[in-house]
Amino acid sequence: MSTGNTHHYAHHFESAEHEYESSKQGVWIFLTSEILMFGVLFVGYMIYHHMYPEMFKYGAKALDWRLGALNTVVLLTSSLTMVLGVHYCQVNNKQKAVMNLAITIACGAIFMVVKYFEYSHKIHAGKLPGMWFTADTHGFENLPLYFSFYFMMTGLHGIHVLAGMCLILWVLIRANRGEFNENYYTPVEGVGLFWHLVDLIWIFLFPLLYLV
Amino acid sequence: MSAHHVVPLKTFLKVFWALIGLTALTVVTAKGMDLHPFNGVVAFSIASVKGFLVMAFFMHLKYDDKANRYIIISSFFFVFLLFIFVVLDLGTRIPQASTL
Amino acid sequence: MAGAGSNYLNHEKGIMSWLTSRDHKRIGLLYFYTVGFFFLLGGIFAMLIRTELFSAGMQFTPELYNRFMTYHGVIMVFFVIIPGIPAILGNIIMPLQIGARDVAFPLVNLMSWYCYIAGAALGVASLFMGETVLWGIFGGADTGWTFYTPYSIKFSAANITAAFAAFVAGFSSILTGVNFVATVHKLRCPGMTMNRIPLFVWALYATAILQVLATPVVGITVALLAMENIFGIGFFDPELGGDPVLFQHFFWFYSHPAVYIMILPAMGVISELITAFSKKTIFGYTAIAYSSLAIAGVSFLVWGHHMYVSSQSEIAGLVFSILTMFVGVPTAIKLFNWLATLYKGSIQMQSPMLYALGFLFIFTIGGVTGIFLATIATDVHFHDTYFVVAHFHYVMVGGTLMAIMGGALYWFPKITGKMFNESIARMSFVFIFVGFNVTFFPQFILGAMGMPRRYADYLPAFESLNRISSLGSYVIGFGFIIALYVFINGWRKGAPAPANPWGAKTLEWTVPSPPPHENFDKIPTVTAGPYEYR
Amino acid sequence: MWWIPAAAAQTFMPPAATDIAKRVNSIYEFLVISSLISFVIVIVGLVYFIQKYKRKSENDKTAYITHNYTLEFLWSFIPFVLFMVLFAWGAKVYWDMRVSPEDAMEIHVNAKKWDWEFIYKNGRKITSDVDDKGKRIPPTMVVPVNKPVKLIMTSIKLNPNDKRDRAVLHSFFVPAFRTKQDIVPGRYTALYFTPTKVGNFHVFCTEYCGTGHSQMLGMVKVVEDNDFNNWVLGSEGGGPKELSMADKGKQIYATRACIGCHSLDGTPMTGPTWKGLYGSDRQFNDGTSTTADENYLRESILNANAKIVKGFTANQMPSFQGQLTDEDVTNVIEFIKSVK
Repeated sequence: MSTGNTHHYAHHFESAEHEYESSKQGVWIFLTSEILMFGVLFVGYMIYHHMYPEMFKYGAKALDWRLGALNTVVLLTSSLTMVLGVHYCQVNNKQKAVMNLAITIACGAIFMVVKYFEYSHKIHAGKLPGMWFTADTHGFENLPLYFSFYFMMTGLHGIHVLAGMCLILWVLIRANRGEFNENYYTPVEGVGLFWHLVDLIWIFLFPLLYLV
Repeated sequence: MSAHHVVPLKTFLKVFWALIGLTALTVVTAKGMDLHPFNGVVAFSIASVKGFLVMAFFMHLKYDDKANRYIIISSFFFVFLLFIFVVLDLGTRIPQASTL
Repeated sequence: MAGAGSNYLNHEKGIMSWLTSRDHKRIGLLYFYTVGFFFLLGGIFAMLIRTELFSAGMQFTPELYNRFMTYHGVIMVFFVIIPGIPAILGNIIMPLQIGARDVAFPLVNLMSWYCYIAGAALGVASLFMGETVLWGIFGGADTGWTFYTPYSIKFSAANITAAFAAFVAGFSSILTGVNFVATVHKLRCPGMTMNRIPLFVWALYATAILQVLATPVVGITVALLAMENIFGIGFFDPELGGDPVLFQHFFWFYSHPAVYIMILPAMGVISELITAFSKKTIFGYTAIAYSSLAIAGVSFLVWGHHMYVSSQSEIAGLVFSILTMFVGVPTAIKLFNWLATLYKGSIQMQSPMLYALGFLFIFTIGGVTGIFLATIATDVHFHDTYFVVAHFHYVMVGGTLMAIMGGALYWFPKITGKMFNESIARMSFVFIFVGFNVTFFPQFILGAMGMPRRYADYLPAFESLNRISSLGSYVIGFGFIIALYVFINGWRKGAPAPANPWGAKTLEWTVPSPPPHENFDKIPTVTAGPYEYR
Repeated sequence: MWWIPAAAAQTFMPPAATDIAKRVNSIYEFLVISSLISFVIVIVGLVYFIQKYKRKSENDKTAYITHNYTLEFLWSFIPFVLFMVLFAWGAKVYWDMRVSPEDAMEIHVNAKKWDWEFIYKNGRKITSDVDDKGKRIPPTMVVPVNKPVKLIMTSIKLNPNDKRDRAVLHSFFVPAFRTKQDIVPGRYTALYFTPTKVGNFHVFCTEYCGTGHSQMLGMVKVVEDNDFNNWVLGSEGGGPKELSMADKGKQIYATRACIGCHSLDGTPMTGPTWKGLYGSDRQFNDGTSTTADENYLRESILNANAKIVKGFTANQMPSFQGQLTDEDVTNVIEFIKSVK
């Protein structure tokens, strides 16, 4: 308690520690829900991949793996800065914490910009999901299905990136007000967990969609 | 206080470079060499290792309470259950229109 | 803070203090009002269904009937029975039972109620969308609550909105689940080990795990269905290379555990009622507690029994059949343990106990007919006939609603601080119980005779039994009107309730009725199990 | 006293018109009796306890019994054994219900919103009819008694060119045969039965399919062998002579350029030969394999690139998706089946 910062925990907890532990566990439980949610898409992907192997291989070629790899690096970097943000909150370094959180948001933004270029390219080429698909199928009757998976999986992931950015912005503002310190940084930790999950999902999405 | 375990910065940097390295590896294995038909398995395994690193270090699971580990493992387990039982159906569909 | 006589009902005033309340008891009551409203709405749809089926030939139109059937299902499943016990009784009672001042995340708890409201609003809005079928304003989805593809794949605002309603309501359920798991893990009072929590809490805990793990699956599945309608993504559309049977897999991966989300908390309520009204410790606490977890676990492995004839593979069907049999065992354990609890007890036939015994009667029938359906050879005949309809109403209505009624009456003095009128409450039980059996028992016979479900019209041979069933449904409706009167009358004019009117032993009865805002002046320390009737 | 529920069971279930139906009935009767026994045990116990241990005063002392492992074991183990017996019994009957003999007579069933079409191999097609008063007469499938029948079923659209419409799920259910199978669009599913009783039996659609769901009725008429042969020959109620399904398929083979790449004599051309194709083992380029059944043939016709047989190259065959109707595809498959 070197800085003398004490946190007023909610009335139904025994201590600040108790509140922190409970909140973190709550976030973890929520993340299991998220994993199950994405899990459905992954299971669907694997099943259709097995049903139409040639078509999925062909579809993957239509994506630019360089952009995917770039985005992977961007997200991994953001994960690093996020964890640094949590770290600097823990050691009461407000300035560095805010800076790292800002970089995280910037990385999220870069990710979305790259995604935007990818999407607009696909949309111009008519490679849209399902019945909106207008490009040539090159003899792969179900090629639109591949792009359905591409758009649904990256779309749901993109929504999570946006949500994560908003949450990080929220903790950034609070961090800037100096609300966090070694004894209380629960929101940064929770948002951080969410952001890493977003990263985690991309780690799986990237090889499945772009490479295999 | 184990909960407020402060991890040295160096660890995070090491993990980060490991992740970047694995990303490069997955690109190289998929694009550079053709490991057909193991492409999928290799890519998925590398992704799993990366996911493990993220969870263990970035998400502090290595230093965390055991309960959270079980919680997150259970989610993967249930995705696996969904997968395995759907595959059980699709994989054993004896061509229905033929005689069994 | 507040003086004597201050409780959670009066410590803050005004509608805003309710709508922004983070007090688990107030949120529970908010749920009670809204779920109660949707129960009446769903009940009206049920009556309309039975009126259509009163005679052979059409009373309404098939389009109208299909919407009645859909909305009865959607409302009763997603907006009544799933949130029913956990969000109302669980919210109010569970923190009290484990000696906590609130649930772990009070704000999340409030958010879950708003998710529920948003989902419910979307659900009601969808009634006015799509192709109009009545008076130029009423339309709505006609897919059945199961939303099976490819029938549900057609661009229709009503279908999309109804799917999103289920999606948003799912979030409400997930948030409740997250909250309850964390609460049970982290907020038990000193001495309240996992082997001392009341069985109602055990049941809610198992339910919460199901809610967290299963609900996102149906959430994303119905969201994909909405995408299917908007973009034609083709995951479940055979014309675009999709597999409609895969939709059924994803749907039932949630919807089978959902059955246990509905029934497990009911079993928890029954455990409480039986011990309290026979003044006896529960027989086989551990067995009942772990059988809840066992049911929750196995329930994830049995969804394929809804799909025996869906063109699922034969082998998968057999695997699902044997796994389904396993669910029967923990269920049987619970039933026999409750019976054994009555042995050498001191049984008082108050109205909540009547509901509990009614539950045992009805649930036994619901349970044994479940075995008819688990046995794969007989299920091929019974699948999608009225036998199935009767079976799950015996479990869902006869089981869960009986438990909701019993639990609501049991905790009514605690929640409101008033006593209800016992003799009218008993009357409501008689009407509901008799009406229920008259309605649904004939449906077993109809199913055995081969009458398919979701039929707006039927062969004349099925008429007499359908007529009995329809008459029974009106009796149930009357019973619930009486029950509503019991609640309203009790709340307005009931005598003040003592802290512990039933002489029960769990912690919620140690605080005044109604409980103060903070539940406990001083967090209790527990030194023994929950049912120490010595 | 066992005969009371047994008799009741017999009356509730529709008449059993196949051997499988009789075996299903036996399970059903066993279930009814055993459930009745367990129900009586529970309810008698319940009522007895309520009476015996009624509360006498507020200060009643109750027994403090927390558990009894022997009892608990018994009431877990006995149901478990019972359930396993039921599973095994059910599984056996189910398996026999599903495995159709090789020589079963095949009839094609097309389900659409909201009607049935029954098509015999000789091209004879049964649809619903209208009587003098404008009332619908459900289509009647005529089958011979004591002969195995296999239905090959699929779901079709009323108008194949309507892009907004979808073929939906249906289910073919004959209560008297105790058997039922969902019909999935884009695929073939099969149902097998051997009727042992002459008579008329109802067919219901049991998978919700929309407005006309409850009107989607049909009949199965089981007749003696001779009557069936006469009926097939068309002397009884027969219409104009139709081409058989295989012959229609042959026409498509000739006119839609299949003949250019697929031989009928076993020589591989641009595409694999059709001779002996049906039921053969197919090895694919990606190392997997399957048996060539109706569903495989259907996929190959509509989406030729989905799976490429070893030794052949992709992108040779145009897709026939949207070019052939479901009925055309079925006819081509029947033709392939006939090229042995």
